[in-house]
Amino acid sequence: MSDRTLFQLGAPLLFGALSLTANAGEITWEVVETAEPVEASAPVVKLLLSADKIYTAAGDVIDGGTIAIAGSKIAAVVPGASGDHEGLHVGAITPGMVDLSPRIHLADLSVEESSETIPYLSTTDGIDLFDKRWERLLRTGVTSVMYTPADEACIGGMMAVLKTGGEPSIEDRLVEADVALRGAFGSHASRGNHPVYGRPTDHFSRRPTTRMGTEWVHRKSFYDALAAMKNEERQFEGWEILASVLEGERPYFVQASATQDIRTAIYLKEEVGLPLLVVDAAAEAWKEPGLLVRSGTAAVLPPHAPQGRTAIDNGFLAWNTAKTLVDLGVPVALSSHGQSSVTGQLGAQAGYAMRGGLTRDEAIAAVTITPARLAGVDDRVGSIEVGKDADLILWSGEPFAATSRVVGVVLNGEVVFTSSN
Amino acid sequence: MLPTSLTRSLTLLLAVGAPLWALTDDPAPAPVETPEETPAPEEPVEEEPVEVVAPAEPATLLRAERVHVRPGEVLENAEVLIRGGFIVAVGQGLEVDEDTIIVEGKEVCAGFIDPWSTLGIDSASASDLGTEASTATAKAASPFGEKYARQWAREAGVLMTRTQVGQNAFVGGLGAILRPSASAEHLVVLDDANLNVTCGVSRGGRGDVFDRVMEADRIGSMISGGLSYREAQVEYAYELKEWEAAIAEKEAELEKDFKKAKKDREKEIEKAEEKDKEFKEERYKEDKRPRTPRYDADSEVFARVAHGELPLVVEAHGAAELRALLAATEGFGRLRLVISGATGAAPFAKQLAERDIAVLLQPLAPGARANGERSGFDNSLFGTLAEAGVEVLIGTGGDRAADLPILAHLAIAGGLEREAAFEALTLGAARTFDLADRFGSVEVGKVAELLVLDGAPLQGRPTHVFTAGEVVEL
Amino acid sequence: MGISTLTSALAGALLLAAPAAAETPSAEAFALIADHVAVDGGTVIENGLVLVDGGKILAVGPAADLQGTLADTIRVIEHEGWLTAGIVAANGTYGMVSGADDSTRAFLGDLELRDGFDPDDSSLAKATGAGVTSFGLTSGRGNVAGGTGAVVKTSGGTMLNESSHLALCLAPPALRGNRFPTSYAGAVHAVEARFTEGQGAFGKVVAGELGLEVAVSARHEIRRALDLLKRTGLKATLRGADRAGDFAPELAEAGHAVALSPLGMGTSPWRYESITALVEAGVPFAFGLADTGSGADCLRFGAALAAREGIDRGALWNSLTASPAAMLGVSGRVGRVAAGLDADLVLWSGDPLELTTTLEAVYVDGAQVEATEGDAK
Amino acid sequence: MTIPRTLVQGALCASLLLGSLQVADAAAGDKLVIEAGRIITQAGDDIVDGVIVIENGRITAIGAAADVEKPWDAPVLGGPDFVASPGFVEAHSDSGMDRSNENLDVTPFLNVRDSIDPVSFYFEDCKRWGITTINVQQGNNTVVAGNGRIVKPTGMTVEEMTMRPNYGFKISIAPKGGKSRATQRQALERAFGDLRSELEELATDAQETKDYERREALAQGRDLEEGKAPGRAMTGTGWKVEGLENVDRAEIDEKILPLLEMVEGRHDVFLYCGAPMDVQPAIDFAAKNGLTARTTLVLDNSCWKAADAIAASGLSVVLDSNLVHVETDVVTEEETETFVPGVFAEKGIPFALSSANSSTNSLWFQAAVCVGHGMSPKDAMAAVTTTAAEIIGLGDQVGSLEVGKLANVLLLTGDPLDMTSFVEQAVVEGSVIYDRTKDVRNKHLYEGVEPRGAAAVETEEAELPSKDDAK
Repeated sequence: MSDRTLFQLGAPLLFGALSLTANAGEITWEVVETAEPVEASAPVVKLLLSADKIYTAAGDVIDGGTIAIAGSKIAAVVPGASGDHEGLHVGAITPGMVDLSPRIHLADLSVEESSETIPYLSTTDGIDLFDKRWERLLRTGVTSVMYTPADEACIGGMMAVLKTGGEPSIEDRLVEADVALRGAFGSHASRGNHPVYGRPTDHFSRRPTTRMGTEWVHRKSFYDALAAMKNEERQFEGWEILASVLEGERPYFVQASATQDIRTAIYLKEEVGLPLLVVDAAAEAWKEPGLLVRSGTAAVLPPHAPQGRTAIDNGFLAWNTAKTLVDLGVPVALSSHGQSSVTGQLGAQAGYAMRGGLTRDEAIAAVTITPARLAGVDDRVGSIEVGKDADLILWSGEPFAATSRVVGVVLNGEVVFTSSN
Repeated sequence: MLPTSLTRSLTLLLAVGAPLWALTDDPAPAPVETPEETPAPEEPVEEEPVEVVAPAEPATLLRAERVHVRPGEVLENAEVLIRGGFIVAVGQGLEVDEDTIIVEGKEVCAGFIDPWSTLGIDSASASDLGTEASTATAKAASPFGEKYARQWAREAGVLMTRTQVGQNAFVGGLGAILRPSASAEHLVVLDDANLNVTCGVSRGGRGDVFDRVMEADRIGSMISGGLSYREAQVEYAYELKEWEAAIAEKEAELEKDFKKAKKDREKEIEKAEEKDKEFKEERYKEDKRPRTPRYDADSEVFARVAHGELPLVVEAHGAAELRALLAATEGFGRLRLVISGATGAAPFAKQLAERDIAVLLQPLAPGARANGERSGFDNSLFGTLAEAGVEVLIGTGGDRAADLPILAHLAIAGGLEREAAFEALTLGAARTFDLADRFGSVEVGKVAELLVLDGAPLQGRPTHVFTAGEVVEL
Repeated sequence: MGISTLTSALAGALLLAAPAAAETPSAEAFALIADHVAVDGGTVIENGLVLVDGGKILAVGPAADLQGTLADTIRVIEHEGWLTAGIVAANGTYGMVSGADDSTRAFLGDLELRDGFDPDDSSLAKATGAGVTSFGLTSGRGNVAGGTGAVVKTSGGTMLNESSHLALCLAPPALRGNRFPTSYAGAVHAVEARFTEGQGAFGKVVAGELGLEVAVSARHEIRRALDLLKRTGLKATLRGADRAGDFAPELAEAGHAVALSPLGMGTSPWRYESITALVEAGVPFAFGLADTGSGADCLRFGAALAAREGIDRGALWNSLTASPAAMLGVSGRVGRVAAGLDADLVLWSGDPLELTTTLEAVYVDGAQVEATEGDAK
Repeated sequence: MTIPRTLVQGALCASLLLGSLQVADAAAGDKLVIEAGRIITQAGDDIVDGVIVIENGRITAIGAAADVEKPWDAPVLGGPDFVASPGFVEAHSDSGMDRSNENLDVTPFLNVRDSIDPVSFYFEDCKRWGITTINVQQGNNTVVAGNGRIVKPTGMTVEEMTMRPNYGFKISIAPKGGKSRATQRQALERAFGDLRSELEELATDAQETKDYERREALAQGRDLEEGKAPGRAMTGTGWKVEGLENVDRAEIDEKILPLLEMVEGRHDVFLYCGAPMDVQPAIDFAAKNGLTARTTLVLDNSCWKAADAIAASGLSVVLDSNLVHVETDVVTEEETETFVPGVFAEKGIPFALSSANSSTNSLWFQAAVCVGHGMSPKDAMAAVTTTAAEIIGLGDQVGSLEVGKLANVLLLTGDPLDMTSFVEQAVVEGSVIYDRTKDVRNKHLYEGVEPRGAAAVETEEAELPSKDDAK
């Protein structure tokens, strides 16, 4: 233990004694109830975790360190401490992963399709927190997500950042509400619409049926908002949300996979001035990375497909896309689209990006601090720093290696998952 | 009224020794031999079980305020001694050694049997329409199925089920008696419990009344086909025996005359050479071997049904089908018929009673849909048939055997006596499917398949269950 | 009903206090004597007598005390078995011959559902044949705001309350129409806006003049309804919330009620656990017929199954009579066998929570309704 | 130096006849030397800075550079910063064919030779991911399927690809489309039951003809000369039909002859179990028909529940590509995950892994995931090399780098289980069949370089506004 005292040893060190046997790979322990914590000035440490390597995603990697957790926050991060305490020792610890595109939603009931632009709806009113997929996502190490509705509307409403565990209520899981606006380019926004044959029978016949139509709706909505900002009568429901995006108070997440859609999104940004544009599922960003650099746009990459062709608009995602963008300074985040299988989970996506050339630190950043920063919640999550939420992943070996797995997940300071086999 | 030739050949058949069907390898494997289940004997005669050598594991004594030995016969403050999975003594004050396990309870009775179930097999087998007479449920039975339905059945006291593959098919195949919640070696109790056939049941579209009625005639002709198949086999065995005897005799004769024939032949050859004529062998003639009848597993099953070795369960609902069915099965003296479903059976109550045909009904619960051929089913049918003296059985008809006690209550609400309902769930079902020698009641010599309940058999819930040779506390 | 079978003496003292003997019974008055009279889930009178006159219950009490006071002109009917109050279904759409959903608009809060109710419809006779004497008339699930419901009887067309509650629906059927809203977020946004505007039926609900029923099904819909009700500060009956057991403490604290779909064969075990949780948390619950395809007899059958699973029999019988009456705000008229209430009575062959029991006779407003033999189909 | 076609054809037919594995060398007398910083032999310890000498497609020497004498005239591959590993072995696959099943129930007379597509994408990916031996069997939608074949992923014709022709049969215990378990079991037992009654009938007829001829000879007074029995007696450990020696094998219908050969233990058999309830019936079926010695179970990942029965039977298994079995409890809705290879390793049942998909997550990834769940790298690699080879009867030919074995060697940029390692070159039977530098599809995927042809097809985009710089 280095001379820097980890915490006031003198203070009543009441923490959950974890009797544990940790040999390679096979982790079994049972958490003993803590005694009633005594009112003490120093933070009452309730969990000690140490690892051969701690990737803090805050600039440094600690070889052999210990993290102390008090309440739901990280109380201290101390290098040099070996595993000689009652806490838990693993191969590596990384911050909990942040997935900006989980796409776990109630399909067509998660997005309002009766009109093309409904920025004023907060999509979290349409979320099902009892869906098993949240729990599975948590087990793969994803602790925070940006809840994304289905992309059937051009401008689909405001999104919130939630934790993937805890009580199944918005109140308990919310990190920050209405953090970003959701938009869609490409074919999805006009999917299912049909031109008016004679009398318009349903609302699908009053909506864009081509990419041109979708672009027109985007441009019209933002020009209306610009007008509304200047002129009182021109105001409409939700104008202030579009205004906040135009003024850069809120990021604008748009789905655009194919090159032509990425180009359309960036030209719109440069035309109406969307300071914080993030292109989601930017599969073909590798074809014209200069556009993203020039316009200062960030990218969220879809899951890597074994042969390159991804699901959305058949965008071809080259496996060195993350490397290309990171080298050019473009902020890049990876996403799992809600997959929790061994071949598809977010940890595997980071591994595939490393196979495409990313270094391990760049890969860790791409699934922790960068997405947190893009969603504007990097003050609470995304890295292992004192005072941040205690969301951590315990790895059996080097993170994202095919030969290591997630052996435990800590959320808000609680051990919510341990792998038994 | 049996055709005379048949009786003669039958006696011969028995004399020939091993029943004919053993001659050709029956693809279905020999019935599962487990120590305590002796194969179903020809006639369900009450014979003493083979005396089990004193096993190492200790005996168990069940002590209860009331022991329901048989429906209608109750012993107060009695005990049941079980050793090696068999009931060895029933009475008061039985002697016990120190390592006997004592189980106390309020009431003891035989385990319930669901005679109309699909528990224990995969659902695809239960609804398969491609089955034939020789398709065996036991082949599809497995301990790995859905665990809750089996556990709940055991907790409700239903220890055994007659499970049927292809229960909607025209010919469904051989049903089996299973212990659904038991492990692999105790799963199959009897792998040929019955043949299941349906008449006028909707298999996606019901066809008009003529199609449905025509199915009854086809059932009749299949049974008579079984009779003639068995007859042909018996005839073949007889003729083969005669032919072999004749040939053996002839061969001995030829052996004896061989030397003479050899000399005659040499002379003939010399003569032919002299006359420079080509020597012609003497023609040899003998009568042909009788042709072996082609083995057909399905006809074999129908033969056993026609001779009453296997009960025939026919699912029929409408009055038209029932009338045609009763007519088509009139002439078969030894046929043991069970009619299941029987929605419109009320007008035939007297006829069913006279011909001693058991009726297997599925009570209708509020909220359950009764459409197609089942529409119009009313639980009062239980009272009507019981009054007419028909043996009524109660079945769940699906994989929820745990509902059997609840359905029994609805049958009682429909007019069936409480005692008759208890019998339908135990001895009645056992008797219909040739299990009465081993199961169905709490009597010495029978297999210990028992329930210890906290109340009357249908009213209370089981606290302990004695099944597959071990006691399980619930 | 074996919960607390009071001895005849105690019950007699309790009920005689009612103004039974005040007015003298008219000529058509009659008395029903039964082995067991279930006042409600909690009290059962052995060998009880119920005096009925003019469609109302005049007096209830042990036959030993009351029979002596009766004039010999009064007809007395002896019944071996049980006598109980008529079953009240929390919701139903019986009698809505032209359908329970109007597709004109998604928001029809001010539409009066009673205008679609035909009291002579044949389905009502089936309900009476199963012992159901009154129910909360409500809309289908096709609109977010289906209309204003009523409370009606199943025979004789009596309306206990012509406009009792606003029927909302936050479940998929209401969002499948080709019109706004087509998403949960849109529906919640629109409903909340209408409550803040406070116009028409929405206003009456905020003012407390109208009850509120929110139809839901999955757990996330219950969660969403609870969040909406917390934001608007309203109390409601959650219709079809079979998973309400997981939210029992929150429901109890907020004072909501739950209308479950009836139990039946093949009910999964979590439903019994859910009902047990509601009983323990003291959340008023009842069973409804609006969302089920099966006949009215499944109400009593479901309660009997729950009783077999060990759930408190008194609470179960209340959930068929007193609780729904209170939830529909008509506990002054129906739901119990007590002096002053309507004479909606049912005679059973035995304890109605036993599976072997059948229905013998039904009285609505004191008049016997032609009872069908055995369980009505 | 091309070999005249006929000679190659001849060599192939020779190997067919001999039935033993004689490999037709693409070029006789060919020598090759492979150097690597680390050689994973899978037969003992790794070799640091090792050398492999290959002649005529076989390894003639292997060891540390100092101990092995390199022939002067052999080209050299690899170098110190490479890792050499034995080629991966796919113990069972029904990919690489246009249709994996006939719709008839019992088709043992068919052969995958007629449906393997040499240029299929699957084989191209096998080269890229270092799978050098593939046992192609028919699919599971059958009762008794046709004859399989062990192939290399290289070669323009099926014959060139073939390592072992007419190898193995697929039998499914799980029901095929339209059948249930009951009718599938019945069809399977009927197939072998009909075989038996057919053979009994032939044997009885042959016996009767002999008796008749003997009696005729007696009647005619001539001595019967005992002819040699036309067929041969039935062998095998299952059931036997007496007197089959009297029946000429040519007389037996060629549709059921393969079934007889199976019962006589002449073929390896692959029994597919789609659920735990299929495992015990599969074991019983194999024992009854004498197939146990040469049976391998191909398992769905839920079959770990019947692992005890498999351990007792002594059979080896090929596992499903999904290594984690997730089960949801119907009542409590709880999900339990079981790592399937762990269960089989714990019970000592020999198992081979199958690749999750033909590319990224092929056999190397499956072995790596096993290491992630606590298995040693050696055991995990064995499941995709040596054990897999033993299961398909090539334990002495492939699976490890030892003198005498076939020279199936991979040259990788790093540890084969490392996410960032690439197969640089793949050598099969002494010849280089894959070189990453020439792999256009790989370049497109990993370096974002659009192949010339594809570029023209894909984005005939208009001229970009001048602002754009990087293209």
